Amino acid sequence: MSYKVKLDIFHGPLDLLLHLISKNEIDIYDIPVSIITEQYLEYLELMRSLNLDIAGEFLVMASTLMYIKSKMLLPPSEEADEEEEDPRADLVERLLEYKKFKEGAVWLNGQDILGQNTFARSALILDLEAKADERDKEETLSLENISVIELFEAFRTVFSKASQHKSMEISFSKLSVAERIQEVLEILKEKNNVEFDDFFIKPYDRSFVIITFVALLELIRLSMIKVYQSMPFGKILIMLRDVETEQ
Amino acid sequence: MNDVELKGLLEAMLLLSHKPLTIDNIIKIIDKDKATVKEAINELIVAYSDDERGFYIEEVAGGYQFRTRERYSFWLKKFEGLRPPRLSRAALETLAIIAYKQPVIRAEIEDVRGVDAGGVLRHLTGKKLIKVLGRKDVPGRPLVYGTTKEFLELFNLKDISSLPTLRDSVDEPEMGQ
Amino acid sequence: MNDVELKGLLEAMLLLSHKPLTIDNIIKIIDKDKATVKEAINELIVAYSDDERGFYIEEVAGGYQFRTRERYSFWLKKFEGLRPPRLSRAALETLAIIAYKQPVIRAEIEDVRGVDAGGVLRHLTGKKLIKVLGRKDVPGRPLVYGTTKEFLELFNLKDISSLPTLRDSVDEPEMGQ
Repeated sequence: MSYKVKLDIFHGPLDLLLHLISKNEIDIYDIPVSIITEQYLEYLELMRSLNLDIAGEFLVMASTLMYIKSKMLLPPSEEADEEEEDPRADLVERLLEYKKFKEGAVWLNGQDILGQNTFARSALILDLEAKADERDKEETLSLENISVIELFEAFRTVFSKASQHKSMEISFSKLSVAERIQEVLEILKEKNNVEFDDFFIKPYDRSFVIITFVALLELIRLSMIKVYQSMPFGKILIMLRDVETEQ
Repeated sequence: MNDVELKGLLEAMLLLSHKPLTIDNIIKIIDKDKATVKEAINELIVAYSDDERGFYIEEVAGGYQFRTRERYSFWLKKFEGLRPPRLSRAALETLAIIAYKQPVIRAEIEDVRGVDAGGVLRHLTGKKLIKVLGRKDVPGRPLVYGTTKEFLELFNLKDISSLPTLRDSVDEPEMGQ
Repeated sequence: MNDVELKGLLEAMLLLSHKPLTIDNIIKIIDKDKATVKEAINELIVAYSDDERGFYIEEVAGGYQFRTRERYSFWLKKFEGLRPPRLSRAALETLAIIAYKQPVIRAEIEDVRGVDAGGVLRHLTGKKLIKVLGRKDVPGRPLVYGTTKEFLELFNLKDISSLPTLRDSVDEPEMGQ
């Protein structure tokens, strides 16, 4: 399979873990490590099946999780004093620290950002835009209202529903990602908003679902589409970037 | 120069200045004390505070700046060349870490986010939102980063201490963003 | 949009526009006829005509523009001078070479920097930071360059002899910038 999506749109393993904790409504101080590890690995598996580049940090975290899990299975040693440290402590601390700064980022984003609704005569805004070179495009992604993780979550749902009578052997021969990108663009040109799930109707077999999802990821990476979500875990809407109509 | 002239001059300086205008900038040019200048600025702020005016004076990044009113943003956005700055979540998170922990080195940033920070740091430096403050006196002499005046200007902050305290709260539901 | 709002919006547009704002620019953005816009602008012109205001609306080059009042020019010139010069590294290096070696010819500058200096010299001449002092009496009669008064002003130097002595230091760390 030649099509390889580089998933630099990911925010990293800590982000994924926070997402899983929030999704499962888990107490961060008392993480059921085996459940979370299982879900985390499922997630990596999913990324792998999509032929996505998985950053090394994700693998490091996977082994950390498995290590913690094994530590927790061990019966507490009798000799050690009672205050033996919870093997999860370090991880929890890191998660809390990261969460704190995530909130800082949310606060920054909620500020009256210059150039969003208020403008100054300063060259600042124009400068910012002028510097939008190639690398900039790569890094500035159009995921304004949704995290990629949630997109993956939606994909997982669709994927698990897709008919399984075909073997997991994926044949990309019928429809290429490039062709599917074209189709997706056609659909989006016709309608303003398309719900994420609506891209996965009809044949509904796994290879179709995967190709469609990879096509969507690619379009996000190219800043050609916008992905919206009205509320956490809510419906996901997709629209073209250019035909965006204000208010 | 009388008070009315002083206000006129300040207006002119606000118009010409491409960065927030500081009291220090002003007293370098005119022979007045800080208090007099501050008072004149406060009067100007009031004069421009009428909600129907096209712009007002914002106190930001240690200085003052004319800014257009939010109510006109719908039309102003159609102006050529004015497009909102787009910062990815990774960029925002990294900015938050630098803003709160500065002076900070790359390894510390990567520790918090759990991912490589090289690309984002280059991006933010290019946008002048962060800068290299120097090098840390530890093995490897890593670069030390901090936020810039442009950062304050962009996020409408008077100074770095106007950042809210980050709580260690865990009871709030995680926002999906 | 009522008339008051229209005027507010026009004010905001004038603030943001770096070029004279034409009626055509305006009606592209707001759904009003030319006459209405023209009338609103005329009212604004009157509102800004108070001689004590820092700036006024000038009808220029087929459009409208905020301009600072002449009466403040004495101070504003000083203010412009304070604006940090936006000089590239190449320009700064070339300036330094010229400042210390003047009178100097292009070939000598290029010898030091090891790259063509044509573009930078034109740029610096355009900014009035250097000037042609004459021609050197050698084959080819090349132009001789030196720094200007504006150069001294910009770098806040009394005279060219107040330039610091160059040390041959190499131990300073290279800033990542």
